[in-house]
Amino acid sequence: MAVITLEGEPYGDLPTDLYIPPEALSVFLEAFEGPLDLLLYLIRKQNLDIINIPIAQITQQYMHYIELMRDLQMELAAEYLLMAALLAETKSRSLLPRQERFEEEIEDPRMVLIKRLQDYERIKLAAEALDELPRIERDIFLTAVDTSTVEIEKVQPEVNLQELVLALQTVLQRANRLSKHVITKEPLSVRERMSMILEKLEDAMPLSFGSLFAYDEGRSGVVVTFLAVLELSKANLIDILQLEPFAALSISKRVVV
Amino acid sequence: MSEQHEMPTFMGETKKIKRIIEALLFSASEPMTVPQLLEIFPELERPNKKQIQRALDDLTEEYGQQAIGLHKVASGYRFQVKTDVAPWVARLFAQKPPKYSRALLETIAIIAYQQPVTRADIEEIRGVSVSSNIIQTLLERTWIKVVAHKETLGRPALYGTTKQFLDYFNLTTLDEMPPLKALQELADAGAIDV
Amino acid sequence: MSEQHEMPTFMGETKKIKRIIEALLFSASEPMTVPQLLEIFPELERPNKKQIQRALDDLTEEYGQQAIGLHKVASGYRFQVKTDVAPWVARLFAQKPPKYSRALLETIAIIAYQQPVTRADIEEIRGVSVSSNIIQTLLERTWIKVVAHKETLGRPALYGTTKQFLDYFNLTTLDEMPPLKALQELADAGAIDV
Repeated sequence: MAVITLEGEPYGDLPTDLYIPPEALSVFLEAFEGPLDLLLYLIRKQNLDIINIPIAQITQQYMHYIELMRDLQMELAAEYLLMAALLAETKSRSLLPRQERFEEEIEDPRMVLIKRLQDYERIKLAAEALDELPRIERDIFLTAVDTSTVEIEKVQPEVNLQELVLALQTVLQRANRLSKHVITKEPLSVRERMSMILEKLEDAMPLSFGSLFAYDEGRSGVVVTFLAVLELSKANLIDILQLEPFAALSISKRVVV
Repeated sequence: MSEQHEMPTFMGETKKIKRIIEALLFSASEPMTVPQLLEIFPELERPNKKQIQRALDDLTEEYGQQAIGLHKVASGYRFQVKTDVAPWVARLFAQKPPKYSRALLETIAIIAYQQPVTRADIEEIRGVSVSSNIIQTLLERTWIKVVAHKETLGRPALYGTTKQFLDYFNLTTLDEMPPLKALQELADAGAIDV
Repeated sequence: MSEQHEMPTFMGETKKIKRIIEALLFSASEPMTVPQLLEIFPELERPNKKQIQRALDDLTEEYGQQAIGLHKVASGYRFQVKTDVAPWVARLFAQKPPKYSRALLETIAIIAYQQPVTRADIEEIRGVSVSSNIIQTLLERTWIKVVAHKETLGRPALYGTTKQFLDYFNLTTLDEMPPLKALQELADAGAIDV
């Protein structure tokens, strides 16, 4: 453990010095991670072996600190008091005559304490060793090179037809439930053609009915276009006009005022 | 940790300066200038500008054959990826393709099957509003286009699918999309698990 | 952007793979494993694991004399500054590296050596309560993660360390951590100064 210094003076010998200024005691206590740490300090300070700790002696020293801190009305974590109680119990037990059979059945509190001290000391040393390991930010530095010249292509989400169908499926089921809207069921090429005709009419110039047909599309093409015109008319998107009997039909976008 | 006791003693001054600068330029997050590099050396050990410049020149040559090289840019020197390997680095950075939302898929499905449609039409079918974001995304992807404007109040845009949309799904015409009627029947029969 | 037309044609396959891996490792912000490196190559041009490993070994040797070198840690390979020049790089950063409290170090040590452990286990060993702050800090640094929940009252989280924890301490596996002193050793060393 590092030697505690207060105002430049080392306070490593605190325990033997009975008069301790309250501030120093507070610093002293803060240097410990808890009662186990304090106990370890007391044991190691006297070159004692954990296995053979003289419980009575250690308990006395520990209690001494606790009392001192209480007298100074310092805030003491509950764990310290708990340990004091545990030590007192262990000490009184060790003073009692051994009752072999009875003792075997319950755990020897002294052995429990020794085990805890050993476990804690192992971790304490492991933590110190860990702190010594080379680590990033202090001993290990990573490299970075400039990659701003690398062009990154934006990746577009992928969709397959199945997903699209499933999406529509959901819509249809919901639409059915709403039952307000019935989706029309003509061939999709008709709907596609409807878009194309509207696009042609977008410039607001009326077109002759005949000019909508491309004869190289054959019979089915003509049917698709014809159905599309009817659908557009039904949807009130276009007007089909015949200015005089037997004149050519003209198609224009419907303007709703 | 002592400052440099591990640096081989046989290493000449020039080599040592080069080595330090190499490490600095690789660790710095920004390009470094000659004065900035000088600044790192403690005053008593500080080389002169010429020594720094020589180290930079040596390093530029040394990395000539590597996949990364030392470059001088406006704000100093920095190591950067060579152009021939840049496409591979681009593959590293290429994010996993994002996913389209359910709402977007429904919207494009409605436009495909019901075109030409206005946003209001889509909202009516879906039973919920359609965010501008979705329409924007589909327009940017060039999967839909405004084919016309409906001559009603506000002249709302009428959307239709594009040739790019068909191309993406490997279709020649929209007719090759799964027929709606069959879908409807399947839906009615509850055979398709949604 | 065409894929590799600038790559010299005379360059052999082995050399090309090495060059690409060099660029990738320098550009990646995290260490990369052999499978991750393989993943970058298009399927048809993908080398095998042995070729990647050879490139890594070659690069390790190639950078043997440089101020930076290729290093293997828990989550893969990364380039890092060699220890002899690290003190110079440290001067580059104005901020002092973070110091960790004994409480934090003891907590992470318990988790590392005894994982999986609950917070109660940690408190039992340390003899004091563990502040939520410490657990939170360790989780945020991604040094620890919740590996499971103990099937007891309250189903407390069981913590374990992560690869990032090992990376931070320059380790490849937990086995490389300093060995825990055996009980007997500690007993024998009763005189050690603490």
